Amino acid sequence: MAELEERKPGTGALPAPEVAREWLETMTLIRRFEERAGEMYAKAKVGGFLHLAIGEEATIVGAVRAMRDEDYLISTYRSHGHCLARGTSPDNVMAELFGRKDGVSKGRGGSMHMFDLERRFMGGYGIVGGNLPLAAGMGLASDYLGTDDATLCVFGDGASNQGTFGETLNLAALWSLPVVFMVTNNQFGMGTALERHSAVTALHRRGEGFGVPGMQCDGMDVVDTYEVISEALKRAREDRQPVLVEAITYRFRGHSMADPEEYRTKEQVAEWRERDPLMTFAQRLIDEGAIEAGEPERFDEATVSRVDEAVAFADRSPFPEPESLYDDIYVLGDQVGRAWYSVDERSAGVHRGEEERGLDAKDRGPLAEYDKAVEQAGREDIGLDKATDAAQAEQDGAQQAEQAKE
Amino acid sequence: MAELEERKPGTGALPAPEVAREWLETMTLIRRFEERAGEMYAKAKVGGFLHLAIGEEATIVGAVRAMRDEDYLISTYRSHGHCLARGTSPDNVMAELFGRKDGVSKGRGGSMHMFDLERRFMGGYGIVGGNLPLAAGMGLASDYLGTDDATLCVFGDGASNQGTFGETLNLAALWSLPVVFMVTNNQFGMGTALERHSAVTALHRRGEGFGVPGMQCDGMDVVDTYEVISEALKRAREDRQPVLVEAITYRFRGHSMADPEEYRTKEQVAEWRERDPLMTFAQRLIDEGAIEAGEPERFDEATVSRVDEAVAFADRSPFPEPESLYDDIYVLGDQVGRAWYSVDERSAGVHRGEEERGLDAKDRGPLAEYDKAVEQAGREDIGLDKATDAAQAEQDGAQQAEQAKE
Amino acid sequence: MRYREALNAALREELQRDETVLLMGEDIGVFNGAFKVTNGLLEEFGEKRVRDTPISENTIVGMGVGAAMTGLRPVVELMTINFSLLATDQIINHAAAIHYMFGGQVRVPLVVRMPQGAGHQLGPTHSHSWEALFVHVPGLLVAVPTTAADAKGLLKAAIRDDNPVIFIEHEYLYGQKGEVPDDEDHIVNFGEAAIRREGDDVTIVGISRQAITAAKAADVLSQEHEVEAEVIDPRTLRPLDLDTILESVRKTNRCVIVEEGWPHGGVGANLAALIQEQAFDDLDAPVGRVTGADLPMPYSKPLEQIAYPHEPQVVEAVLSTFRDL
Amino acid sequence: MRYREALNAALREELQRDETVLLMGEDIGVFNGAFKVTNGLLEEFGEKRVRDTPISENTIVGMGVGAAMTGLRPVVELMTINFSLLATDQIINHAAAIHYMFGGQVRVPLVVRMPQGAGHQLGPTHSHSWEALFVHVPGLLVAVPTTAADAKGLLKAAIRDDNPVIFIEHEYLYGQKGEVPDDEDHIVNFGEAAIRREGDDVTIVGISRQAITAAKAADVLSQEHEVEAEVIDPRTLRPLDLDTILESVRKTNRCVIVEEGWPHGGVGANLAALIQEQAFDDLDAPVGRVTGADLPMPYSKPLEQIAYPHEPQVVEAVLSTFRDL
Ligand SMILES: Cc1ncc(C[n+]2csc(CCOP(=O)(O)OP(=O)(O)O)c2C)c(N)n1
Ligand SMILES: Cc1ncc(C[n+]2csc(CCOP(=O)(O)OP(=O)(O)O)c2C)c(N)n1
Ligand SMILES: [Mg+2]
Ligand SMILES: [Mg+2]
Repeated sequence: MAELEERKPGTGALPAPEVAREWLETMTLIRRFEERAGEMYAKAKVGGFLHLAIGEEATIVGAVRAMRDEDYLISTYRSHGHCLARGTSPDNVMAELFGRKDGVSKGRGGSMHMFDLERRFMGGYGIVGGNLPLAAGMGLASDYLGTDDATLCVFGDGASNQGTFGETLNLAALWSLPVVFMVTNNQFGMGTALERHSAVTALHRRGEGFGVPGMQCDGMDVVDTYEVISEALKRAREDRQPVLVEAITYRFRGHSMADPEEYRTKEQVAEWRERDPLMTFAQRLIDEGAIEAGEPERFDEATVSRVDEAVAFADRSPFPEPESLYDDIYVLGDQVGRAWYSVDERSAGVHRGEEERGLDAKDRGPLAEYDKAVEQAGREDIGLDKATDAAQAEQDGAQQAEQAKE
Repeated sequence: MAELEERKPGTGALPAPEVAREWLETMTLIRRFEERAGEMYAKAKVGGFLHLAIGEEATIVGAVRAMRDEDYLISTYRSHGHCLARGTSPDNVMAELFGRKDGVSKGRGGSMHMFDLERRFMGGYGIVGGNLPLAAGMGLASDYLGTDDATLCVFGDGASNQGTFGETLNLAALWSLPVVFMVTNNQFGMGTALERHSAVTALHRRGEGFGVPGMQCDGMDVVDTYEVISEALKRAREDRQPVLVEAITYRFRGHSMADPEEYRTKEQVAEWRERDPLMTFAQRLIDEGAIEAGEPERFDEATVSRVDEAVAFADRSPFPEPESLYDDIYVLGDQVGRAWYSVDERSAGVHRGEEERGLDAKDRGPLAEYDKAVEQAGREDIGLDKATDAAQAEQDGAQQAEQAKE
Repeated sequence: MRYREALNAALREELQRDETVLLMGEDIGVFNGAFKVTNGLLEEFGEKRVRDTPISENTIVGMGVGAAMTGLRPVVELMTINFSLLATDQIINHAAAIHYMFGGQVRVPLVVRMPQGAGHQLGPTHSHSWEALFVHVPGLLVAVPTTAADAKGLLKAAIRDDNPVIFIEHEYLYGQKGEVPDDEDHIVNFGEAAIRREGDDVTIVGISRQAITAAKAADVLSQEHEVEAEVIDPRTLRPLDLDTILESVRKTNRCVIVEEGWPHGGVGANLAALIQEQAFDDLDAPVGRVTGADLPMPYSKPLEQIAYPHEPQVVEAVLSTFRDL
Repeated sequence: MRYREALNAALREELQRDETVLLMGEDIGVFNGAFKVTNGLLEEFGEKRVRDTPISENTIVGMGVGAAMTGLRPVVELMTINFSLLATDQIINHAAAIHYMFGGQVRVPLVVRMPQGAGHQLGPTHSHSWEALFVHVPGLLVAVPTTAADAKGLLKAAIRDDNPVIFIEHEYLYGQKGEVPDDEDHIVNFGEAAIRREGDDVTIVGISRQAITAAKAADVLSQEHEVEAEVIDPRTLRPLDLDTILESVRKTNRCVIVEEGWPHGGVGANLAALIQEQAFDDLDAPVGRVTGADLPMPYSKPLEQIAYPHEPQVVEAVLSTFRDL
């Protein structure tokens, strides 16, 4: 059961129809949300890096639906889907992408750093491999506190080459922590193909030397992913045995929006697209009578409207106040009493919090940049402006590349 | 052949008698040298940490004799033996321990940082796991430059838990580098027993997930170690296949001189001591007629005298000149032209090189510490002094603990 | 009570007081700690709460972060500060950033303890003083206790606080004795400097062990040069009690900072920059610095001794603030 | 020629000139570099010399060190400086220390290249400026080129030098154009600052990209405030050309340092400390600093914009050196 070859994708037992429908709806939501996020990126509503998981939706929904509400989920910079699947409102996820006050991380984190404590989505992390130790720490806390909770830690094939991988798997096995390590093997770490970055490409086998058994699942099949992650979570939870699950999948889009995708052929992409996890699952549900023909289209329309709403919400949400810049660097309390910036309240320049806070509304001097940036980030479409300024456009190569493709 | 259980220690084919004799001599030299170093440590001739490899001599000599002269050897803070086996004069190794000018590293490195470029002993390193990437880099250079050289990288069981382990093995396998990774499994990382630090205790299996096959050898048997490392070096050199070799051994002494050894029983130590690699090999050589009874004792006497000479040499060697403090921080050249300390020649205090250099012999002001330290480090035995100053003695707990044992 | 015993007492009391406190680190249990700070704690509290770890610095710190985010208050020991370089990603990119980057949703009540310092001939990979690396980082608190009482009081404060704390001990100080209040709630607050000696002529700020060197130098200055130095031990560097230092400098008009770390971008440079910014008109001489030598620490005893500050250099640096420029 | 093209030319020329030069890094080959600095080099020089690596920062730097010790001149690219925290052990405990700790027996001619900087909304794990971390470390050389010509000349110097070099580029600068001498031996030496603009009233030292902000602020100061600023770009921070800065300050009697990194223990603090030490009597006002905000960089554009220096803050800081204290 552990090796993909022995599995038969597309044949796992379907869940109850209403469950199956919800899975498809959630995959659809992730897909439409991300497509829309990409558009918003091209319009410069979204900045920074934007990593889409389009093509990988089954790995997300299959895994997240195998979890209990109390389980912890932790992911990477490619985690809009994880956050949405966990139940966070698309409004707040979109607002985060827009850098707004109502974003899940108050606009501080952006696409790469989503977080929803209430739903135990313990974050997206920008450092490749950085989330593995955190996951083991969460497993430790669950164990220590005597709860029944497990942790699901999602990372990429490229991340399995980081030192934290071996270190963390060893510790999780040594201490019998209830953690499932899920490597979303989408065949590439950025532009570097699996076989060019890993000497052993059967990544699920990488944990054996550290006492962590491996399983594979078909990451294009939500049912298969659900089954394998369920089994893995069971072993983690009941046998206190960490497990490494490799989900075989593919990202249909570039690594991030700036990716010219010179490292793979159009044919390869097309081949994988034929196994689109949404289409194949929808077809199967229809074929097996779990839903009716036409239903997916109806979901889809509703989803598109929902995403429109999210965009409208994000657009309405204000930018964070400049006065909030210095909030939450420290937890105020006995040790950081007066205010965090007591450490440098006297030194000169832009890094002083108190000055901004004390500013008269008229005297926006040091806040000119803020006003300018609000204005600029608020513009509907700055594509044209940019085309007139080649140098600037090149620096923002990411957005340009995306626009070119659109 | 790869697993220890399948091997028959003490039965491997002996080399030619003169070769076997040399192996025994070298193991004896390492043993006597280190015992003497321990005594010198108790007399405060040697400072800092002193990690002895007593009990592990067969892993050292068996491995180093399997190497060619052009091969690179790289080890840890427990590397007096590796340096000696490679042919470095005991005089210079002892002088390094004494912190003298004629030390292999000019007294800069001490016990943990031996180096002998001429003999391609590429260093002892104080950071656990830090030498693995360096070894892969050396393998890369050999490969790149089209030579036939291989690299032998020695580290401990504890080190196999560092992130560099997985990272480096993967890279070595991916790039087909001629490197043999030798984990000297002496059952403990400091006071932490193997099974308390590693989920999988068959450490040679740890590399499989990264494409590095594993072998085990009996690290108490110099012949077995020689055979397995020879085979591994052959695969590395000829098949461009990195190999992980686990040598099963035991350190008879504490981790360093300050170790109260509360983490293991006297019985366990005694059991392993029965397999003393020197005694068992000497006995076998006599039994099989390769040497005559009485020969080991004669080697031993000669070796003790040789080590006496090394001590005398080290004692005669001067301390490094204070003027040399700032030498060799940078390679002087076009970019660091005038002198390295151009970066801070104007700031105040003890860190200015030029000032010391310009000092009049009479005006030893800032060098008072140097004179005091030379005097103190030069004293034959400061044990008694220390006993009178309890606070100081406790800080130097290391040396005290050792004295207590002697 | 010795400094190491004071730390041990702080750990013991906090383990007793709060079930969510646990210790993790290399050889802190069966071995009782490389420097014996955790002596006896495994026996007293058991393997659940006092955990020996493999040698995996980045991961044990990261596990501390993850556990801190989900209900525990881990105290992670790194055997020495030299090995913290393996964990800078988890300390800086994770522990320090998480509260801010997730909009304040989650806290990281983690303490990372480690000793630093030269003088025991541990050579170029084991002898450094790197408080400057962590002082640079917003989101961290940084303590550098010098006395046994401060060691205990600051460590208890650190464990009870909800921010990630870098707690820097000193190998030389472990054996030093000092009075320690016998109070289970003996807390020393961060951001409150201690004036170790009063004086009107010059202010000497000593960091970590160098607060002691500074005090000894002050005695020499008084006895041999009729200079009365005020000696300040900031105790914590983030937050920093700059007020106390500035007040002193406004009185003495002269200042020398003594630290064991490297000169460029060191804590002394930071203090000098702040002091000249805030008390420019009060200074009669440039703010002086005595620092560790700008090199990897050599092993050989006489070289090592001249590579970090001792009283004579401090005396010399202070006297030079009185010379014509 | 753009800054990134200048770097590309330097790499190409040095690869051509010296067989022992090789490049290693994540996505520098097939992907042509995350910021396209290595564009076309894999195609031109092949897989032996231009090597895509797995994501293993500590090990790829360490392999660079090992290869440098045994005959090669590796140039390792870290995708951004933020990830260098995973490699600080190999950079500081190994690359920087090896020549000294082994008594000068072996050299480490390694270059570690990486970009830094904020302004593209990359958020709290991808936006930092950490030259201060490396300036602290003896044994390293540190370059922070601002112009295309310097980028090329300094990179060539770095590759030819026998010391480990931390070569810090800037993401914003990659697209900037500048004149670059068409000379294969165009070398810019370390330790030689550039005076970007002459002026008698105040000295502004700008680090990395902030040398450009400083120059823009100088224009505003001249046009709007009749203040003529001398703008200095140190170009390298280790070694540091303090002479040129001091000479300027002795003329202008005022100095402001502009950097993007965090304020505490930053490069600006270090310079301020050195300048007040060496030119105390020449200063008419405290050495001022404009730095990045003391926080993990927020993603949201308007917040990010006020969290690192722009011209108005520099202008303001300069004007304040003319105000009564
Ligand atoms: C430590 C670190 N190194 C490099 C990067 C730059 N980077 C971001 S994503 C990525 C590729 C990661 O690939 P993988 O783990 O397979 O995840 P995927 O992007 O395919 O989901 C790289 C190299 C980073 N963010 N962190
Ligand atoms: C990165 C790092 N962490 C911790 C230490 C402290 N330390 C020195 S030796 C050692 C144990 C290493 O055990 P092992 O690798 O088995 O080698 P052995 O000492 O048994 O030869 C430890 C923890 C260190 N030197 N470097
Ligand atoms: Mg991937
Ligand atoms: Mg061991």
